[in-house]
Amino acid sequence: MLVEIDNLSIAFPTPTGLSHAVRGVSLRIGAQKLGIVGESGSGKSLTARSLLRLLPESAKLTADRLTFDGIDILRANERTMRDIRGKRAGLILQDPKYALNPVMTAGDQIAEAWRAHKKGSRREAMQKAVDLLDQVRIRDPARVARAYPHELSGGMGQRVMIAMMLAPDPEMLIADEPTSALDATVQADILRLIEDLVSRRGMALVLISHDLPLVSHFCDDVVVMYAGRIVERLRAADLSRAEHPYTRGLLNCLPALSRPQPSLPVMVRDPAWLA
Amino acid sequence: MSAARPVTWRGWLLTETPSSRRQAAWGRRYRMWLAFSSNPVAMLGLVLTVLLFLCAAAAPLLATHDPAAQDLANRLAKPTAAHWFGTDELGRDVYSRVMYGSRVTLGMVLAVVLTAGPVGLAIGCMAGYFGGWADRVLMRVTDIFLAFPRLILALAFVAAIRPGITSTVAAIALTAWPPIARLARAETLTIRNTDYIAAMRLTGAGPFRIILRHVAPLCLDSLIVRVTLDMSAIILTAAALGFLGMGVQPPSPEWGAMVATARRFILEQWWVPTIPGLAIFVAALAFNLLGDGVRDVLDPKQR
Amino acid sequence: MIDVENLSVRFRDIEAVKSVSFRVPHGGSLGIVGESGSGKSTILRALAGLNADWTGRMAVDGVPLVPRRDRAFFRRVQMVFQDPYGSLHPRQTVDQALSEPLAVHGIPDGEARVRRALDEVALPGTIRFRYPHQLSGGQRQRVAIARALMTEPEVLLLDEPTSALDVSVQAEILNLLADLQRRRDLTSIMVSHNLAVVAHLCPTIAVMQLGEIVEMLSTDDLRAGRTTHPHTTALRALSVELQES
Amino acid sequence: MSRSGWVRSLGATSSSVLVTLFGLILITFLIGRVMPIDPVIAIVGDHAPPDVIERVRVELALDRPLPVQFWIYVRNLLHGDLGRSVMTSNTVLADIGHFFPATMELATVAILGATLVGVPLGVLAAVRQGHRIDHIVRVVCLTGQSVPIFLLGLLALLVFYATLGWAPGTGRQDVIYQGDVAPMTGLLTVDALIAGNWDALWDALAHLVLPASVLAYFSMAYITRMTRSFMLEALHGEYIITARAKGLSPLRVIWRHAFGNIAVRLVTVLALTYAGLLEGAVVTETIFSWPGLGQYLTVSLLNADMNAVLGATLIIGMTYLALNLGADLLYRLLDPRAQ
Repeated sequence: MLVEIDNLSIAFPTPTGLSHAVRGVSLRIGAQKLGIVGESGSGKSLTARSLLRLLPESAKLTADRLTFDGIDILRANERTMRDIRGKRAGLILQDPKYALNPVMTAGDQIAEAWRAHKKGSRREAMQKAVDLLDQVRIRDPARVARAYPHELSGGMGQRVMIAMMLAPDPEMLIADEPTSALDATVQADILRLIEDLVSRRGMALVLISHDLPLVSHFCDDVVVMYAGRIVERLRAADLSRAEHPYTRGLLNCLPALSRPQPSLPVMVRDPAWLA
Repeated sequence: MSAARPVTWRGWLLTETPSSRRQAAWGRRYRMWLAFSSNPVAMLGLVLTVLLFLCAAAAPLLATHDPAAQDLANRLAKPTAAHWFGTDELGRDVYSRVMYGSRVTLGMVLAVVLTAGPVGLAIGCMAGYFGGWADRVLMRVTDIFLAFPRLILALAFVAAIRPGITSTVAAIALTAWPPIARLARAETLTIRNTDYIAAMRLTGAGPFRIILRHVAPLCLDSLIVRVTLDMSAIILTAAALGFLGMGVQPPSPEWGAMVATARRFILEQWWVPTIPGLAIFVAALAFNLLGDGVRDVLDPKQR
Repeated sequence: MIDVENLSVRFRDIEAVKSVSFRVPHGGSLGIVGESGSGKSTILRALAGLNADWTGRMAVDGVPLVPRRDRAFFRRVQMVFQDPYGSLHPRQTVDQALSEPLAVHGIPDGEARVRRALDEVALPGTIRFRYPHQLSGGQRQRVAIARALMTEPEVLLLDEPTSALDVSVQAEILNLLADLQRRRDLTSIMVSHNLAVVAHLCPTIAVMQLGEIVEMLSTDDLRAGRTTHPHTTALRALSVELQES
Repeated sequence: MSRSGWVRSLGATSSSVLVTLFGLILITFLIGRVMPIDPVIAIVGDHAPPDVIERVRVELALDRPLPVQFWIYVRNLLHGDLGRSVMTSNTVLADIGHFFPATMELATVAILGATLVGVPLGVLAAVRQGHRIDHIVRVVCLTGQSVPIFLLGLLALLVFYATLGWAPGTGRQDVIYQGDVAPMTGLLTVDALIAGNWDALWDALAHLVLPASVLAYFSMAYITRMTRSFMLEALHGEYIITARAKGLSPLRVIWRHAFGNIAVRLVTVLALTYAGLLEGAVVTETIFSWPGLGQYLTVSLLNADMNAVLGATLIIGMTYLALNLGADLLYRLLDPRAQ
């Protein structure tokens, strides 16, 4: 197993004591496509980011076990973490408008990621950046490499982001709501691109989203989180056989084009889900 | 449990389910006070500021001597039990003069803030909200005033009328409103385009009602921070004017002027110019600390 | 009830809406769907009087609209915004937000009306004196809807009212809107990027692309796949493929 | 923005600068007219015969209506004529040419010092937000923004000159070096460097240290505060998470990504601070008997030498405006988002 998590908890200090955002999460991730689904505040993002130890400074992180390919992330020093970040696991954020450095060209940002982990000249890095832009199916890679983020559309920006994270050939890609800032037509393109690249390179994918049907479309396995806990884990193909009422509720409350409904089923939250 | 009325004041203020407008408003104020009072920097600033105002209010009680009484036989005396901070070049009690000086300084600060603050807020909000020509004209005028360094414009202005407490206040007020107007305009511009202001416009409310009731109160936060920090700048400018002989004129116990008249004794009787100088420092520091603390409370992202 | 003819809106060099025409009958409900930048929200803002730089002809209930609206207009037409975190004044309690329209229009009996409004959007009375930051996203959107209903308008404009909400909350708000529409006999226009959401509430749908309405069709036709414009077909295919697999 | 858009916005900026400049001139003109001092008496003296007073009044065009006077004032300005100083009996422009370099030398050394200390300190405070070093920096800054420059100057003289004897006294150079170096730029250090006179250079530098440090402290406090708050904002950007997720070293994340994003804005702050130093120079020059524009201004004020006062005020205002414009242009050139 690439990633092993046992009893992970993440808490934040508040004036009235610790507030637990993630509680007792255990998870194994291998070379597969795993989706983590949950509504806002369910702790899905924090769980994924803890793998790279990229949490806010005030976060209190505890776990019985948190390893990446056998490396103990809780106790690793900053240097070891830097060998994991980027080099072995990449992270794609939600909105390229904010996630790309506005004063560096797309090419520079990709080249920088490559040079941080591979040895090579500036010129080589730039060539590599253009290659990568080509791989993420940008039509005029040389021009885009010279462009600043504000000159790119949302979809192009997200392709640049993907190219940047693929640059050092990582074994795992974490995509944190990679398409929720994009239009539906672009959204599908980006997700197909990610799926294609991940399969071709034999990488592991962790896809985080609030959109359960979307995630199950692109992943092998789905983990459903609610209020900081995992409430259900199942094969994506078995989604229709989900047992937990929360998972069922998430599926049912969506309006669907194919079937008209006079009113949508409303989720009744059971306090027992928190137990 | 929810039906029972909370017994303590604290409970009444901190309840999550206030039952009247008054309770909600006081609850908000109380929460802000809790945040403020847990901030040591802010509290130090507040304590110093309150002390300063107490000194000004109770100067006649606190002073040990008549601040104008000369004693030429006892010039430039060292600090003693009779004269806590020593005496100046005319044998006047420095401690008493410093106490009375707080009245002059705080009086000027308040006069400047009370004139420049509302003017700046009104101009900035209107320029920002209406945009177009009104904005262009008003901002061009503030630009002209901002094109002079503050002290220089104040100096030229004081030279045009004559030095004194009124002209000092007028000169500083003239230089104090443009940055306030700029800030209020910038705030208004961001507030103006929010959905809640759009929603207010959709109620059919007129522009003045929106500015007065919805825009200005939101500008007030950053304005309070700015004005508090500005108060220290006002103190320093007033003192600099006094020091250059263009501000409040002797024998009035203005701190800057006191430093100026005593500066030639710096090498021999260093305490004579230093003590009023320290008074200026403490007063300016008080408002800086207070402003810094208020910023933490009102605008946490600005830290 | 709502007539729009050849409406165009410009932002400096860009024509955001290009000669758009449609009408919504009394008690009807039109959905406008499109991707970001298609001009769908711009139409709503021009209709609501928030943007005065338009050309063409718009009328509500036969009364032509001019760029500057009078107070009576705002009694009849109201709007709900996308982001519930941005559409409530951060320094005003729920009570103040709901009382403000009453004060502007001089409507008496505020106390009872506020309480009734909270009731209507299924909010508990205990939240009446809370500030927006003390509410959840769904509660905020309910307050925004209640505020829009305070003056008892006939027309309700909905600008992506659920896209900032979690799906479970979205269902609650959609049910509430459907319910209100039925009970109050409202005429409404709803803008969204989500085809399924619009189809749920509106019997007629206009599809926008690059400032133009490329297709206008009934929801039944859409559900059955009887689309004519390729953009509509593509949007429908994506919605079915990604959301209902 | 397209190239033509860039040119258009440049045109808008320069026209607004012209309007501001016009306002600047108008204000100085008006201040000169409401003065309680009669400029004629100031020139010819209290006991001049009435016909002389009348002749000078006509010469100065003071009998003409106000708009005409203003027109004459502007016309003279365009010819570089700021009038004659009663005190020095030179033209005001010549006087300013003589005194301005001293102020520039002082202000430049001060801004260099303030930047070299203030920027790293601000970055450090932001990176270690809430830690002890942040609090120390905060206290240093708040002190710097609260202490009157004249108090600091007097105490500096008392300690480093009178008590410790580390620094030379007031003035720009020792008497023995006066006239040693031929004035070329008016900047003593540069002139000494050109002349290759190392003793004079050393002497000029030694005289600069104390007043420049005093002047720099206030600006340093401001620069540090601004750097810190800009950096905090930048460090909270999403792109910082991206940079860290790439596995970059903390130093690279801080300097290349966070600082890289605020550098241009910081240049604007530095330009404004530099302009603000002109203000601090007025007081500092008085304390250190520094023969600069600030001292010229205060001495003229005390002598009611109005042409000199207005001329100096106008020149300082114009310098301020030029610096603002320069910062604005630099911002457009350096920030990719502004183009």
